[in-house]
Amino acid sequence: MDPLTGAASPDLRVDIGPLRLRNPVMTASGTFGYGEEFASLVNLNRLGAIIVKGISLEPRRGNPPPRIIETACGMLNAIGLENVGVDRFITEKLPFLRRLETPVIVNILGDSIEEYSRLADKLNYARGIAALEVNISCPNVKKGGVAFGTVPEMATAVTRSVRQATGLPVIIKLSPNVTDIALIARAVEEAGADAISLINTLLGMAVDIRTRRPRLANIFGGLSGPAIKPVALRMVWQAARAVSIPVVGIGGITTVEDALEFLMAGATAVQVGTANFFRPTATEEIVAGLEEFLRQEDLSSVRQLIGSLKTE
Amino acid sequence: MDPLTGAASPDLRVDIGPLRLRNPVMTASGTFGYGEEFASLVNLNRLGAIIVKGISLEPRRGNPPPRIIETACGMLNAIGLENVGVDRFITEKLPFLRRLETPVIVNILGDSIEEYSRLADKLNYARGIAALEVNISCPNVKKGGVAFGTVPEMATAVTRSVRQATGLPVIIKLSPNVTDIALIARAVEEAGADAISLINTLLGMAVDIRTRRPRLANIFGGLSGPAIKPVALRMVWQAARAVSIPVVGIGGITTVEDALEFLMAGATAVQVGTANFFRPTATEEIVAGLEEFLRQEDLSSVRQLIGSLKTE
Amino acid sequence: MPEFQEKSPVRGREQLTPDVCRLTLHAPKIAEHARPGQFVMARAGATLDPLLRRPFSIHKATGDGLISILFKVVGKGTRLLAAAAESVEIDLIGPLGRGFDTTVAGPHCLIGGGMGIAPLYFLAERLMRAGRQASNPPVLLGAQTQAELLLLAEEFTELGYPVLTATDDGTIGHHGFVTELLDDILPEVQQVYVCGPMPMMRTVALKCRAAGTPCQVSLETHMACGLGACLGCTYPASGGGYLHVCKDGPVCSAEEVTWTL
Amino acid sequence: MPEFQEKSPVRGREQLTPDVCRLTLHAPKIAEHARPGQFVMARAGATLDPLLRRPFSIHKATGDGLISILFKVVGKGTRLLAAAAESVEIDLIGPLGRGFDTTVAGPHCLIGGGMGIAPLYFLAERLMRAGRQASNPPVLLGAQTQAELLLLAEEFTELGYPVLTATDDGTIGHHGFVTELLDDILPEVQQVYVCGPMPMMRTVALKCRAAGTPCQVSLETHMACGLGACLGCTYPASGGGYLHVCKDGPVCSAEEVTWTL
Ligand SMILES: Cc1cc2nc3c(=O)[nH]c(=O)nc-3n(C[C@H](O)[C@H](O)[C@H](O)COP(=O)(O)OP(=O)(O)OC[C@H]3O[C@@H](n4cnc5c(N)ncnc54)[C@H](O)[C@@H]3O)c2cc1C
Ligand SMILES: Cc1cc2nc3c(=O)[nH]c(=O)nc-3n(C[C@H](O)[C@H](O)[C@H](O)COP(=O)(O)OP(=O)(O)OC[C@H]3O[C@@H](n4cnc5c(N)ncnc54)[C@H](O)[C@@H]3O)c2cc1C
Ligand SMILES: Cc1cc2nc3c(=O)[nH]c(=O)nc-3n(C[C@H](O)[C@H](O)[C@H](O)COP(=O)(O)O)c2cc1C
Ligand SMILES: Cc1cc2nc3c(=O)[nH]c(=O)nc-3n(C[C@H](O)[C@H](O)[C@H](O)COP(=O)(O)O)c2cc1C
Ligand code: FES
Ligand code: FES
Repeated sequence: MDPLTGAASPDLRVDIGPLRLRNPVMTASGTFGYGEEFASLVNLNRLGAIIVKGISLEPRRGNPPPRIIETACGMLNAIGLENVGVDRFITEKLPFLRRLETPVIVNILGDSIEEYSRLADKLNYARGIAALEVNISCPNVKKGGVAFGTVPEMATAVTRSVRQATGLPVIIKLSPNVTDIALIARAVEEAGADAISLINTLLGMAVDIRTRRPRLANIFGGLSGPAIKPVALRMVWQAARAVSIPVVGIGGITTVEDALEFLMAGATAVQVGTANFFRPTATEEIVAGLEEFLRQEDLSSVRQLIGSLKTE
Repeated sequence: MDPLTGAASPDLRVDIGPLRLRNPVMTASGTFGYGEEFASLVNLNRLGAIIVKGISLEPRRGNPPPRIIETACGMLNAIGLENVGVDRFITEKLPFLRRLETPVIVNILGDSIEEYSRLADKLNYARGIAALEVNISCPNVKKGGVAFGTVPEMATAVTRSVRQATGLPVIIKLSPNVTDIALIARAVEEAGADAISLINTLLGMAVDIRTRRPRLANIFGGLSGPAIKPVALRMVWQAARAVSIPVVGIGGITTVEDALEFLMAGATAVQVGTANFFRPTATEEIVAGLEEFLRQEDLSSVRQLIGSLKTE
Repeated sequence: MPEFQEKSPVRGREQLTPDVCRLTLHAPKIAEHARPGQFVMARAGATLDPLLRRPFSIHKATGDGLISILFKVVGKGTRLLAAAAESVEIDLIGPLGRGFDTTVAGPHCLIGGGMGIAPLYFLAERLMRAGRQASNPPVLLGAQTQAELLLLAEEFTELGYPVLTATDDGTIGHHGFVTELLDDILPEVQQVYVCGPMPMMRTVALKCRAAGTPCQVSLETHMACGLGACLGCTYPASGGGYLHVCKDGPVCSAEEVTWTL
Repeated sequence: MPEFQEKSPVRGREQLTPDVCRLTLHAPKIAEHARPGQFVMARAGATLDPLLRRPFSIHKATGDGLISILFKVVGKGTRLLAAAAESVEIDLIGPLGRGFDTTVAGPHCLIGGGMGIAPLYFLAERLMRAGRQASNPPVLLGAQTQAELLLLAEEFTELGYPVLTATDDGTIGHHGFVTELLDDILPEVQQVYVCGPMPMMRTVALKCRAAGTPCQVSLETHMACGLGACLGCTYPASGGGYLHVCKDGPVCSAEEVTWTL
């Protein structure tokens, strides 16, 4: 109910496979810490879901500095997937998150198929987790080989193993550094994903011309922020047309207008990443903005917007 | 000779295969028209080379409007490769270009292998062309299939056919919308390219949330401008390490600092694209800036910078 | 046609309404060569967001090296321009494009809607200067509300033109579309010049076609370069194919254009 | 620790040198909770270029809800801030990070180099307020040239601190590094607080280590969030692993840090 007009509030609920969210606005992994970091600036209970920093079996130190560098309307990061590891996550970070009304989605990453499935298995036993998001892109970690997410067979294998290891909803997070995103999207759908999310960062680089060295110690970094939004939106549209599971849109989303573009292009929900850094209230503002937009357009549910793009 | 100090001017010459350029700064195809358009604002004789708008066998009308849209630190275009066709190019556009001291590189595009080779053949008979640049990306034209530049075998085939049809130096211009740029770079090197240039635009999209339609009539567009620089630089570095032919760097280059990043990452020359639109003197400023940088760093030739990036 | 890039310091700033602003800029070369209907591509500040220049009609060009642009704040680019303080330099390229054909004889009617009024002032001033004022029908000016029109209508009057106004909210002049004022006048005129929103120009163009009166329209499209290089500024031509508005326009004969809105 | 986001209007603007600027901002919550050594993440304007907030030490925080930042224009972000006119709102998040430990007893020495002087004023003021001025050795202030130091040195003197200065060009005080002034003073002090360029802090840290005197340093790294979320602001810790400067710092004990420049 709108307190002023008495009109029914527009319905913001969406379903990501078996997971129902109060609204379609989540935080992107690695850009919102473990939630607590934003507690004094954001009303965490207003969010659709909180996705935490990617978790591995063992704690990781991450890459040497420098790890971040600003670029035109974006940033490169080479954090190197620093995280506290699954055990400390469960004992130190989860208790805070469990007290929130907002569903918690755990982003997981691994070096091998086994690591992914062992992680999924461990998290089965932790209370207060609503779903897993599986990062199969990891462009920042120098692992002899290619990223899982760039080869359909490898993406399939990770998806299968996580699917078998957990009863939780499984969201597979895709890498954009591929020729054909629809191919990968279909592969993970067939392998049992409940949903897909995309995009992770685009692989990029920057050079310090004075020292003639890469600006990031890791040479490569992941490009994120408003700069990548057009690429992300295109991939979300392609993926949404390729699969019938829900698609979660990510990439440069900063304002409610950005979020609406992704929903119309076929995303059932969105994640806000880099914007949390420079506009920590972005998520809340988008939630409010969606309600406002639905009212203006006289729509009763945000679901009416999903995939509503007209192309002829 | 520096008129003030009497010191020898730094040497800006570079070789793109058999083609020697006075300096490494060219204009990117499609962003500088046929040269004339900038004649009143830029000293065309200061440029390393002029690359003209992509030419096809027959004139093309291009896509319906809207064709361009600004994005965060970038723009999307879906021009649809509008051009006057090779015959009118030779009779109407080339005479002006021929009068310049600056080498003219003709960017060519086709729908089929035969079209590329017929174009290359036709241009053999026109005076005043220094090299061909072969656009194998064309993300804007809706052609049943995938772009040539995304499949190594297709890239190889186009390169071979153009190589056989012409005695001019052949630069193959790569698409960035691929999983492994090094793979494509090696394929076209083996097929006989004298040089490669990259990147063409990243495939992107934008949505008008009021009309719920794509902002571009073509749905997809090519993303260019400063936003894509980190991705371009990464690909140039990867490609330069994969091949031994010269690499020409393109993507978001706006300032001399940008150009230096590409040279250090392994580019023998650079192309300025979108920057021509908002800063028409960008090319000239980069030429002057390179001289200045070489003086400051006490280097005698720009060639000392190429690939000078230190990575450990 | 000569084109120049000039770093043009702001010499005057007027706020006509909360979101309509007029800047006077020192751009001597552009001012000297500008003809009515031509435009400039403008850029304020060194930021890459917004990235592209913005096109604005030349609203005034005077002998003392000054030009004016009149614009409404609608997005990032116009917001930056509107915030430019005195003496800040705006980077201009111009004069660009094909202007109005002012050689046509006989009584003419100028019709401007919203910011489409901008180029019409320059046109009116030059037509007057060329001694074309004799017994002209009124200039027709339309806007959403009175505030936008007050000063502008007065300036046309000072030039010696009769003025008729129309506003969407009826706060001044005719309550409704400015195009509705044309019917009475059309029979007397031999040339119509119109600039404004597309639906308005379409209405005028169709009325003129019906009356057999030549009509010149000033088109608006998204532009990246303004120089004929990007090929982004296309508009469907009546004969098939596309017009490139920055070169073939912005001013075109209404008959060159497809009116299928 | 409480953190706030405040839209903070500019209440004062001083240009200390052509490229050093001091802004006074109305940020009552941040001013109330700030402790010396903490910082704010600032953002001016709505443009996405520059994209990220910029970290600045809190230079002053006063009872009337005002804070100051003192900064040098080095790039896009600082240029935008320096251009902010009176009453323009700067978007601030703060107070952030771990400040100086002011509970240590005994004589102390504050050493500031360049913009590293910024947090030291706030520190000096609070140390004085806590009644710690008795027979203190001088504050050591270094800069490239006189112009940067004049006003600041005077303000420290007004607080009641003796001041010794050093400049790279010898235009005021000692001609050379400010660290060279430390040798005479070090034996008398029980705590050193230093903020400035890394090589300077390293020299001070190593001198303190040799003398067995505790030393607190204020680190600088690139920061995306300032909130402990992005994990971008790492600095190698002496014990192995990394410090996250926005949370574990910016102020650290010199012994926590690896000094391998
Ligand atoms: C030849 C010509 C003359 C013009 N003369 C005037 C004038 O005298 N006064 C005036 O107020 N406006 C005029 N316009 C429209 C003006 O260019 C736009 O209002 C302005 O570009 C909006 O920029 P923005 O950043 O504020 O808006 P945004 O919406 O943020 O701009 C985003 C992009 O869309 C483009 N764009 C947005 N609206 C328009 C539009 N209506 N026409 C063309 N491109 C647009 C911008 O140039 C930019 O590339 C003219 C347009 C053209 C083509
Ligand atoms: C905790 C902390 C406190 C600081 N306090 C002050 C202060 O009181 N006064 C002052 O003048 N400067 C201070 N700095 C440095 C200040 O943040 C940078 O000078 C500023 O961010 C430069 O921004 P720019 O856009 O002008 O430069 P650009 O070089 O264009 O910035 C590009 C990117 O690099 C980062 N960056 C550039 N230089 C530095 C630097 N030295 N430290 C950290 N990040 C940097 C920017 O934040 C930005 O992300 C402080 C830095 C930190 C970490
Ligand atoms: C600093 C940083 C750290 C990130 N860490 C992770 C991570 O741990 N796991 C993951 O799946 N994605 C990670 N990402 C990617 C984001 O979740 C998101 O997919 C990407 O940044 C694109 O969205 P944006 O443009 O809104 O930031 C990280 C991004 C940034 C900027
Ligand atoms: C409007 C526009 C038209 C273009 N047309 C062509 C073309 O005809 N042939 C081609 O190979 N590349 C074309 N490109 C791609 C550019 O040459 C360049 O590869 C790309 O824009 C990236 O460089 P930039 O970021 O500096 O613009 C075009 C780009 C733009 C923006
Ligand atoms: S605006 Fe670039 S061709 Fe017209
Ligand atoms: S700046 Fe983001 S964690 Fe420190």
